[in-house]
Formats: sequence, C-alpha cells, structure tokens
Amino acid sequence: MTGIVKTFPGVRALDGVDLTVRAGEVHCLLGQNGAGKSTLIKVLAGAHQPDEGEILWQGGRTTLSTPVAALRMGVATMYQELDLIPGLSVADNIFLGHERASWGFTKDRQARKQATELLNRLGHPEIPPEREVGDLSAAGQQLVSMARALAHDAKLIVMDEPTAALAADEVTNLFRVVADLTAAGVAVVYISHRLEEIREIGHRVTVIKDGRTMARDLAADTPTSELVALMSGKRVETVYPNREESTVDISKEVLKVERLGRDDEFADVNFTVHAGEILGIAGLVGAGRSEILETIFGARKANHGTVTVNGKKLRNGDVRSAVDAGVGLAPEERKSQALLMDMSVAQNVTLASMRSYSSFGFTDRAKELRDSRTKLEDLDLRPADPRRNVSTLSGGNQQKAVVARWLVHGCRVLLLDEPTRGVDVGARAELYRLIRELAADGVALVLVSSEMPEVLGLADRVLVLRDGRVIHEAPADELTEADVLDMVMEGSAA
Amino acid sequence: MPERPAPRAKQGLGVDLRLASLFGVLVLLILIGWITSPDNFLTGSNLDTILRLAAPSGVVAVGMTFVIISGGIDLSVGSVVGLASVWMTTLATQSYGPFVMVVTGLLVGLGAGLVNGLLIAYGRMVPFIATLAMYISARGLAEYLSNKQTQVVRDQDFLAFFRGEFLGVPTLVWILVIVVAAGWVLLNRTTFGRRTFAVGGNPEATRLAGINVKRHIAFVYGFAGLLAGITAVMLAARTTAGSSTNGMFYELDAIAAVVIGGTALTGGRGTMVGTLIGVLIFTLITNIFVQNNLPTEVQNIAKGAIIVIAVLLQFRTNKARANT
Amino acid sequence: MPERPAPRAKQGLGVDLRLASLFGVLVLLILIGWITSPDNFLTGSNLDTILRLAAPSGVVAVGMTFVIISGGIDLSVGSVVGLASVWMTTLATQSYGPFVMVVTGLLVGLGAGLVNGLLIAYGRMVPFIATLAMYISARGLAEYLSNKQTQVVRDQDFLAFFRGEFLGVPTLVWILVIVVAAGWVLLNRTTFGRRTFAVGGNPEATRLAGINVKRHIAFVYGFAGLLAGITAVMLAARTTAGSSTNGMFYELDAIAAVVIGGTALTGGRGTMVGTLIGVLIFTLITNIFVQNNLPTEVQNIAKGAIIVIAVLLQFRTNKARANT
Amino acid sequence: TSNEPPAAQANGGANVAAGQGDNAKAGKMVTIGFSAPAADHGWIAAITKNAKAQAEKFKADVTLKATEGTNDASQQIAQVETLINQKVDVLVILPMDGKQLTSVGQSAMDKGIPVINLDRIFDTPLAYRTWIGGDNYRMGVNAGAYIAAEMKKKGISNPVIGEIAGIDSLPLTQDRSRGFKDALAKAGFAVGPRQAAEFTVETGEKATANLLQAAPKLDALWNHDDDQGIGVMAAISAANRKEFIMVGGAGSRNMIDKIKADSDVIKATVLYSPSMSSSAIALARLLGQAKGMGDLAEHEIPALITTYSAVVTKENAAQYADVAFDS
Ligand SMILES: Nc1ncnc2c1ncn2[C@@H]1O[C@H](COP(=O)(O)OP(=O)(O)OP(=O)(O)O)[C@@H](O)[C@H]1O
Ligand SMILES: Nc1ncnc2c1ncn2[C@@H]1O[C@H](COP(=O)(O)OP(=O)(O)OP(=O)(O)O)[C@@H](O)[C@H]1O
Ligand SMILES: [Mg+2]
Ligand SMILES: [Mg+2]
Repeated sequence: MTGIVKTFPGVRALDGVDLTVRAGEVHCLLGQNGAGKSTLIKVLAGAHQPDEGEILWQGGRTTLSTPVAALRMGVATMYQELDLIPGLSVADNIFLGHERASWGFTKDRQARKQATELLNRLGHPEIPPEREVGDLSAAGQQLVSMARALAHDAKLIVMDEPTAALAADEVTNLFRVVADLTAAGVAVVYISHRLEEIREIGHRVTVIKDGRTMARDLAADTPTSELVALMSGKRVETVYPNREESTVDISKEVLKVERLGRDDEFADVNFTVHAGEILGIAGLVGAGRSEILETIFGARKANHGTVTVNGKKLRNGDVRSAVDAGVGLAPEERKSQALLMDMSVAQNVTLASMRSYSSFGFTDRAKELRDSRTKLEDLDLRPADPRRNVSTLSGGNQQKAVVARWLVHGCRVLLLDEPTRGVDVGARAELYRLIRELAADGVALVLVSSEMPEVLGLADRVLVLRDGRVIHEAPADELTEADVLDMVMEGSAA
Repeated sequence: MPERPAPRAKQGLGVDLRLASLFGVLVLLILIGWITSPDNFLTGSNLDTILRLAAPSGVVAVGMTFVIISGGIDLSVGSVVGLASVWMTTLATQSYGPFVMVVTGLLVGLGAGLVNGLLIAYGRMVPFIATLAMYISARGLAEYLSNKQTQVVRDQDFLAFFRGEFLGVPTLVWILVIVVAAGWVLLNRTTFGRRTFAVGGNPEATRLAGINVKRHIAFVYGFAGLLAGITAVMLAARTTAGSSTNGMFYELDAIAAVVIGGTALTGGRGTMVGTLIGVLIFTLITNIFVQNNLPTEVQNIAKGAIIVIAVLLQFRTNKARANT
Repeated sequence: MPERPAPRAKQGLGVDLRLASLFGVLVLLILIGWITSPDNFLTGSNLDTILRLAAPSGVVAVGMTFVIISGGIDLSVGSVVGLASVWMTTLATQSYGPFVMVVTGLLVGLGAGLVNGLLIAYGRMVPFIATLAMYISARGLAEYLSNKQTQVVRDQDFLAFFRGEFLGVPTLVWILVIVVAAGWVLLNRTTFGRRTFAVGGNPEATRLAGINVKRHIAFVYGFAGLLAGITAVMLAARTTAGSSTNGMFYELDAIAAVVIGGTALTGGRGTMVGTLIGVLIFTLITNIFVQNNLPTEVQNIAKGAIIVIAVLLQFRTNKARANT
Repeated sequence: TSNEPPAAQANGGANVAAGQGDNAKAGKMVTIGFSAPAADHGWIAAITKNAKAQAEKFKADVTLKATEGTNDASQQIAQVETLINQKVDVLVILPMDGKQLTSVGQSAMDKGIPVINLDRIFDTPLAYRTWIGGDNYRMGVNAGAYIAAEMKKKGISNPVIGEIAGIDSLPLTQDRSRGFKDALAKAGFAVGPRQAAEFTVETGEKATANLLQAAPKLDALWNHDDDQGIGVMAAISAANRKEFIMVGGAGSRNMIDKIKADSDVIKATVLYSPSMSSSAIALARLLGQAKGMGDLAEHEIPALITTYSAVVTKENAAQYADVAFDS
C-alpha cells in the first residue's frame, strides 16, 4: 500500500501512508490512539474506500471496493471492535458471508463440524459451535473472531488489537497460532499498544502518526524509547511515575467492603481502602473484577455483604447512594458505559453533579462551562474546550473526561476499571500521573487492570482475585509479575 | 480458560421455554373458549372460521417477522394490502383474467415493499418513517385507483379456486400453512434467513463479513411487500372484493403478534413458530369474544391487557431462565 | 497529541443548518399556498384557522419530542387524548364544573402516561409494545365510558374561556405557544431536559452517573400523557364535545412531525423548534390542499411523498454540512 | 313508523317498535344474530343500541346474539360465520361494506338462515331475504331540494353551496353526494367547496374549519352527518360565520333541538334514522315466527323496505323527536 489517503468529514485520518507486508511475516503497526491504524486496515479490508493511493497485491494493482473483494483476494480481518453477531451461533458467525450452503440452503452440520475443527486448531475444542456468541466471554468471542479469519484461508490476516480483551495465557495461545500461520506462509498485520507483545512475535514494525508513516520496516527489537518517540514525537522516559511521599493522612479508612458477594460471580470479598491509597486488583479476565467494582458502586445488587464509605453504609444496588457518598466509577467500556457521545464535554463532565449546576431545576450553563473548563485544564485534557463534542476526543482524553466527571462531583473514592484500555503510550503516562496526583490529593482509588505491570507499578496494595475470590493481598512492592501470574493461573489451568 | 460451565441456559432450551409459555397461553385460551361456549367452540366449522380469519393476518405477520428480525419495522403492510387488493380488482385488471390478477397483485406488493427497502437501505431513511410515508401514500393511491369504490371480483375461476377447499381444508388455510412453512425454512435453513438475523444483530459486522447489507435489507422489505400482496389476494377471495380499506390496522396486529411471539424489536432474534402462535392467540381472543357476545370496547380493553401480561410473562420466563 | 482542529462542525451550527433547511420548506409551502389561493391564504382568519388546527397536534408533538429524545416512542397519545376527552365530558364530570373537568382531564392523561412509563421503566417492556397496548386499551376504555356517544360540552364557562381569545389571539393558540415555550425551556434549560437527552443518548452511562433512569423514563411518559390531557381539553373546546374518536392518528402525525423536525428516533438528539416547524408543515399542507379543493386521497399521496423528500433533504443537508 | 315516545324514554333514548295486533303476542322463540361495524360513531352506536333495546322489548320470544364492532371486512365475515355456526334463526347484518359481505350473506341464505340486510346493501338480492335501509340518494336529493328552495326564497341566484361529506370511500357517501348534486343541478345550482370528514366530531371540525377558510362567503352548507355535525357547528361558531344556512343529515337529538330553537345556522336536517335497526329486529322476529306485517295484505314480510328521509325543520321538529338519536 502506498500513499493511502482517507478523509472523513473534517478529519484527514490517513494522509499518505505506506505499508509493505511480506508473506510469512508478522508486521506490526504502531501508533497512538487516532493515528489511523484501524482506518488503514479498514482500507485494506475493503471496508473504507481510499481517496488516494494505490494497493498492490502480489505485484498487481487492485482496488478493493467491498469487503467481499478483499476476502476473495485473501485478506481476512479481525476488527478492533468485535465484529460478531451476538444472536448467532459460533458456527454461524465463523461462516457468516460464506455460509456452508447449497442452493441457498444452509448445511448446518457441515458448518458445525468445520467450526469445531477451526476451534481445535486454536486450542479451544471446548467452545460448542452451536452456542450463541453473545453468551461467550470477551475472550471467547475474540477466539471466534479469530476462527472466522482462519476460515477464509487467507493469505493475509489483519489483527487489530486482538489482545486487548485477552489474559496472559490466552495471549500466549494466540501467539502460538500466529506462529503456525506465519510458518505456513501467511502474512499477519498485527496492531497492539503493548510493546512487549510486538517484541515477542513481531518481525518488522511500521509506525504511523497523524495519518502519516513515520518509520517503515523497523526491526522488532527497536528500543522502546525510540518507538515511543516516533509515535508521539516526544520522549517518554519513565512510564510509571515515582511514588511521592504524600502529605495526606493515609490512615483514614474511606472505603470498607465486607463479605461482599454476588451469586455465580464473586464471594466473600473484604478489603478497605484508605485516603490517598491506590488499591490494585489483579486477576484474569472473567475473574469478576468488573463485577466487584460495579457492585460496590451499586450498579449491581449484592446478594450479601456491605459497602461502607466514610463510616456510612451504602444502600445495596443504588448508584445514587454511592454517588452521594462520594464514590465514582470509570467503567470498563468507556463508550457504552460512561460517555454520552452526542453531548458536549461539559455536559458529560457535569452529568453526575447536575444538582450543583442547577437551581430550581434550571441548569446554570455558565457555571457548567466555567467549572468544566477549569477541570479540563487541571487534567490537561486536550483540547480543553468544554463545548466540543466528546466523540471528537481521542481515547485517552475521553478517559480523562470520565475522570473529570467524578472530580467535578468532588468524589473521594474513585473506582477505575481498565482506565488505559485502548489508550496509547503517551496518553497512558499522563493518566498514570493523574492517578498518582489524585491519590496525593487524598482520593482513595481502586484500580482494575489486565496489565500486570500497571497494577504493580501504580498501586500501593494489590488484591489478587481468582474465580471471584480474593486469594492474596499484599503491598505492591512485595509482589512481582511472576508471583501474581502464578497465583491467578494456579487452578484455573486444571 | 475463558469458558466456564454455561452461565446461561442453552439457547435451544431458552427458546423452548419461551415458546412453551406462549403455547401455554394458547392452550389456556382454547380452554376458556371451550368452557365459555362448550357447544360451538370446538367444532370443525368454528375451527375453519378461526383459521380462515387468521390466514391473511398470519401471512402479513410472516413478512413482519423477517422485517423485525432484520432490525426494522414495516408500518405500511396494511396499506400495501389495500393497494394491491384494489389494483388486482380494477375492471381493467380483471379483464385479463385470474392469472394476471394474482400476478400483478403480488407484483404491486413486491414493488411497494421494494420502494420501502430502497428508501431505507439506499436512502438511509429510518424504517419507521419510510414505511410511515408508504402507509399514508399507499392508502391514498388505493383510494385514488379505486375511486373509493369497492370493486367486486367477477372472475369465477379466481373465486372458485381461492374460496374453495383442498382435502377438506380451505385454500386460504393452505396458503397460510405453506407461507408459514416456507417462512420457517427461509428463516432457519437458508443463507437468506441467516443473513437476516445477522443484519438485525449487527449490521456493521455483517457488512464487514462481506455481505451486501443494503441489498439484503431491500430484499427483506420486498419480501414483506410480496407477502402483503399474497394477503391482498386472500382478502379479495375472502371478501370477494377489493377495497382501499382492506388491510387496515394489519400492521399493528402483525407487529403485536410478532412481538408476543418473542421476536425482539431490536432485531437479531426471533422465531417463526412464535409468530404463528401470536397470530393464533389474537384470532382466538376475537373469536372467544364473539362467541360470548361481548362488545368491542371490552374486547379492546382486554386485548391491551393481554399484550401486557403476555410480554411481562415472557420477561419472567426469561429472567427465570437467566437465573437458573 | 492526536487532536486536530475540530473535526466536526460545531453542534450549534449543525442544528442551525438543518433547521434552516426545514424553515425553507415551511416558507416554500407558504409561498405555494399564497400563489395557489392568493385571496384566502394569507388572511388573518386563515392564519387563525391554521394555528388553531395546529394547536392540539402541536401540544401532543411536544410530549412526543421528549419521549423520542429519551429513546422511546409513544403510540398511545391519540387514544389517551380520546380517553381524557371522554372522561372530562361525561355528564358526571361536567356536573362538577369546568375546573374539575380540566383538572381531571389532565389527571387522566397523566395517569395513562405514567402507566406507560411504569410498564416501560419497571416492567421493562419495549416502548412500542407497552404503548401499543395502551393505544388499544385506552380507546376501548373511552368507548366504554362514553357508551360510544359523542358527549356535548354544556358548560358555557369552559367554552367561553377555551374558545375565546386573549389579545386578539385564540386561547388555543396561546396554549400552544405556552406549551412549546415551556417545552423548549424544559428541554434545553433544565436538568429534566438534560437528563432526557442523557437517557436517550446512553441509558447505561446515565445510570452509572447516579441518575435514576427508570424514574426519569416514567416521568417522561407521564409528561407526554399530561400533554395528551391538555390536548383533550383543547379538542373538547374546539369541537365542543368529547368523543372516543377524538385524537385518532395523532400519534402518527406527532411522530412524523417530530422526525421531520430533526429529532432522531434512536434518541439522544432533537430540537423543540424543529418539532414546531414539523407540525406547522403538516397543518399547512392540509390547509393548502383544502384551499384548492383537492380530495383527501391526493392529499395523502402527497403527504407521504413530502415526508420522504423532507427526510432525504435533511440527510443531504447533514451530509453537506458534514463535508464542509 | 310505530314508535312511541314514552317507550323511547323508557329505553334510555333508543327507539323501539311495539308489536301490533296479533304480532304483539309472544310467539315461538327466535334467536337473532346481529352483526354491525365498529360502533365508532354515534349513528352506528345508535344502531346497535336500538337493536338491543328492541330485542329486550321482545324478550319473551327473542334472544339476541349481538356481535359488534369491526371495520375490517374479513373480521366481520368471521363474525357472521360464527353466528351461522351458532345456528341462529335469523341474521340481521349491517355490513361494513355491502359488497365485501355479500358472499357471507349468501352463504347464510344458502344454509337456510334468512338474512335481514340492514342499510348498506349487499351486491345481490340472493344474499338477503329482506333489505331495510335508508335512501341515501334521496337524502341528498331532499337536502339539495330544501337548500335550492331556500335559495330561491331568498332570491339568491348564484349561491355558493358547500358540502361536508362523510367517509368518502363508503358508497352511502357517494350516493348522498350524487343526490345532492342532482337536486341542485335541477335548480340550476352547483356544489361549491366540498370536503370529506370521517363521521367524527374532530374530523368534522377540521374539515369545516379549513373549508370555511377556502370559502370566505357561503350561502348554504350541507353536512352529511349530524354526529360529525357537532364538530361542524363548532368550527362555524369559532369562525363566527352566520351568513349561510346549514342542513344536517341523519337527525340526531342534538341537531333537532337546535333546529327547534332556531338560534343557529342549522335550519333543517334530513333524516336517516337508526330506528331502522329496531325495525330490522322486529322484522327478524316476524320472519323467524313466519308472520307477516300487520297492516299489509301480504302473508310475508316484504323483500325491500326503504325508510324515508324526511326533512326536519323548525315547523315539524316536534313530530320527529322520537326518532332522534343521541349521537
Ligand atoms: N467513521 C469515521 N468517521 C469520522 N472520523 C473517523 C472515522 N473513523 C475514524 N475516524 C477518525 O480517524 C482518525 C483515525 O482513527 P483510527 O481509528 O484509525 O485510529 P487508531 O490508530 O486505530 O486508534 P486506536 O489506537 O485508538 O484504535 C481518528 O481521528 C478518528 O477519530
Ligand atoms: N454474558 C455473560 N453471561 C453470563 N455470564 C457472564 C457473562 N459475561 C461474564 N460472565 C461471567 O461473569 C463473571 C465475571 O466476568 P467478567 O469477564 O466481567 O470479569 P472481569 O474480571 O471483570 O473481567 P474483565 O477484566 O474482562 O473486566 C465470570 O464468571 C463470567 O463467566
Ligand atoms: Mg484502532
Ligand atoms: Mg472487567
């Protein structure tokens, strides 16, 4: 692909990108959020039509006018947003668009059989092909997505952040499959924000920034600082900021969770968080971490146990009561659980504190704008224009807007669920700094993340969760990544 | 491994439970009918009446099932029934004989449906609005064509065939059976059906899987229009006339039946059997009320209540199922 | 950082462009009316007529705007208008005098709306189905209450007030103006309005921001019901009677007007001014047709076409705007 | 007709016929099946009410199975079929659309159940034993003739005459309009602005409000239906128009009272009385008991009975108070 240009209304998402992929290699695509990676691969998949540029396939010029054209040619794509139909079965999803059928009549038995074979190849024979995809966990869905890409017998498979929803052991599994594929001469384009993954399986790296190719065909072992510099245009030295001695009295117990449990999800969870403390929760995907946070917050009803904030017991299953007590939640799915995409940043920021921005039910829009602008500047959210539509912000900045919502509300307990999911390196560092600053200001934080280094690097104390139960609790500096991995995997592998 | 012991009941079982509860409602209604009018309810001729009444609405509901599963809605079917019935019974059309009547009637339905589909798929109009416009226009066009007169069917072959019986079962009921069976096969055993589910479940993902979503949507509405055309033929046979008032409120009845039958208005899920039971439930309610000489207003109050109860009940069943 | 100069046109400007195109349609219609009947169209009394006809549908449409922005739909408003109008004009109610008539009429509307809201919010029914059930039941109840008779309003004070004028403008038009203005303020300047947008835009996010989404939804439907009650009062005044047939098809007219006005059926977006223009467009169309003595069927064919054109045009405007 | 005002009061305003002579005595039990369209407006509601009241009057020897209410031809067919299945002795059918219900009427007759076709006529006499109904054409003629005479009386040579019709897709509306046009044409006049309403007050008001705007000056206005007439009058009073005379249709109590009071634009109404349904039940009873009509020489009841659309004016209003119906 050379000189690819793609403009969306108001954005030049791709501004002349070049990408060359060879057979049998894993070609990694790096770039910050919004750099244009997903857009580029959508052009490659025929989902978007480029405005300029040309695509050469095995030496010949081609145009990919539809996804079918790309699939026929041999390009299969696993999109960043899960591209599955929740209501259809695993087998139906795998063969969607190229159903096993004759004369329009589906051959379901054959489809199921072939689906099982594909899942076998991925090391997951236990996923039943007739199961509805909506019932699978995120990781299971990712596997179906992968099986679908394999089902096409493609010569080039594009994977857009396939590991974002995967736990460590799943990632290893995925890498094994990728290695098999490349050994068979299939080319893979691999997108991830996790540099360590790229080092592990990548052969060559192309970095894009602001819709332009910054560097092409770098070796996979290019030093981190160099890659980050290329991606962001600046150098990011230390990723996790140092723990500063905070001035707040961290002996004050703010959040106390006692014997909290929900049927089939988690049981007997006890912990306390002090003012100015960051509590990390580590565990595999599906261990029930999000559920615990949402239950504390009242978004789910607990079957037993209590949550106490500043000595006051929260009403079970009542978000309002948690919010009033000063608890905030930055949920796992930013787009679907936190943001109002049609609204301005200011309106998003004040959503939880409408009461303080209104008198007799009438909104005080001047105050709303003023306060949110201040907060945006505090958080270094760019651009700090509260009137802008929140959908125009990049992922990292959207996350800051969610945090701003709770700060404006004056919250004392902040629950962060995967705050850096899908956020690029530069923005990550800023979020880390922000989290530390909040702690320094005396906010009690609970941090859930699938990235072990993040939990260990940021948190003061860490809970390790397995199958909905706390199996270990220790100060972060007493744990290593290997320890934690050991603990979370033990038993579940059996 | 991410897979655990199934946290939800299996899909198959779930559908069965839901359908079973629906079926329970049906049986209950039959019992009520039987108890309240023991002499007349369970007779062959009453069964005939019920099924012949259910037939046209049933055919419309089959098309509506596809439309709703595909994530859309079609408010225009009733009006299209009126338009097609007027078209096929004008003096001009009738002069060409029964074959042309039926074929052009179906084509008018198909055409109106395709217009809906094109507006929605390629004009990117919301289904509700595109079909609302068709709802208004098609009825107006039907009035215009018929000059607001009821047009009597003079063709005896047409009447003999469609008003007749075959193996003791009325032709209209045969048509219903065939359409429902064909609809079931189309929905569950063909790529067309599979893709209808896919389009309704996640249109963008379906597009990315290489399916021409727009064309498929246009086809789905065309199919619903075609079935409206079949309904027009059935009504013309049943009433021996074509009129611009034919098919009034069929869209609401069909939507209600489809939803009662367990098809989600959000698209992506639904069953043909559920729709059939939904249609039968509504027809039975009417029949029971007539059998017992109850006035319409009471019937309407009850109908609304039954919709609410049936849906709430299904929700319970779902919840129970989810909690198992 | 990945941020560039604002990728989308500002929200405010976008709305203006869209409204401007709608306003253009309105002006065009006025021109057509003026050209086709130069003597009668632009007279004060015709303006009065248009506005008085627009008034009840306008009030219903204001409620519908809230419902649709909140992500729902209300098919029952027309029936609720009928029910409330019957309730307030029964002999029994009338015997308590105009004050009780109006207040209980509003309460009936509010109550029916709240029932919708409770079924949707707490019974988790799909709005389409819950309000479809109410649509059927409320009309039935109205027929039951009125014994299907038109109930003439005998109370002279009621008639004198609501059929009267104030500062040369009919009371009904005042009510419309006040309701639209209050609706605008409620939507754009209060927490209630903000929450309505939020609930429609992303209910889960709104819930997680500590807002009681269910209660809010119940209120929104209650509000729409209350406005249906006001409409019933207006219709009782305009027609000097209450009847179970009052308000028929108001739901479709209101939905069409709201959507033409630029409110998205998916919720989360919408404007009150657009709704008002939408209502005026439809009233104008009818008036122009009558002025030119055109029959209803042509009117209907054209109405459907106008909906399609207006929506496609808006889509163009949006695209053009998005491409700037 | 043989209506008695006191009986009318006793039956909550419904008109009932008393049997006369031998026919008054209870005879053999007759089960009458009754089917009518949805009673969504006053006239049809009165039809159903009258039928029930009449059956109640004859309760000694009449059982009424009244199915009522649908505007869907295919559903009404099913209703009639149900009544046939229930083996009623006589059927009284007011079809939603005569042509569309013809086949089911015929199949009843074929099965030996005599059908009294009420008002909207079937397509073939084979589908009914007796038809009783109003004369829509003459209703229009009488309205037109009355208006023409009034215009002549006032010396208006070129009058603007408006018409508010009922549901345009019903044959009865078309017949009424045709009669109206013909009668006016005979006097050298023509129909001016015409709008169709839908037999409801609201549509009557809406159509009239718009029509009055289209016609800044009117000399006469005929409204097909007194039920929608309430709305028509409301629109007229809202527009503050008094320059013309109005004639109604059907004959509701409301309008007849107004005519008597002579304080409004309405000066007359042309009858189309729902009392015909009382008569239909009375006929059905006689048919079921194989009796003839009292004063006629015939052994059987006649095959066609057309009620007369009298013009009710201030002068004769008192006389018609008993057939007036509550719209
Ligand atoms: N459909 C669209 N309409 C308008 N703008 C779009 C669209 N899709 C992407 N963009 C814009 O194009 C730019 C590139 O987006 P893209 O999704 O390709 O980034 P990315 O590199 O994949 O980011 P991430 O790492 O967050 O996945 C962004 O500014 C984005 O907002
Ligand atoms: N759609 C679903 N239906 C039924 N059970 C589910 C579903 N999704 C998740 N679960 C169950 O809920 C529990 C917790 O799942 P979840 O993946 O949300 O945990 P998590 O630790 O928050 O993971 P993540 O890091 O992805 O947020 C698991 O037992 C899982 O099987
Ligand atoms: Mg991306
Ligand atoms: Mg989680």
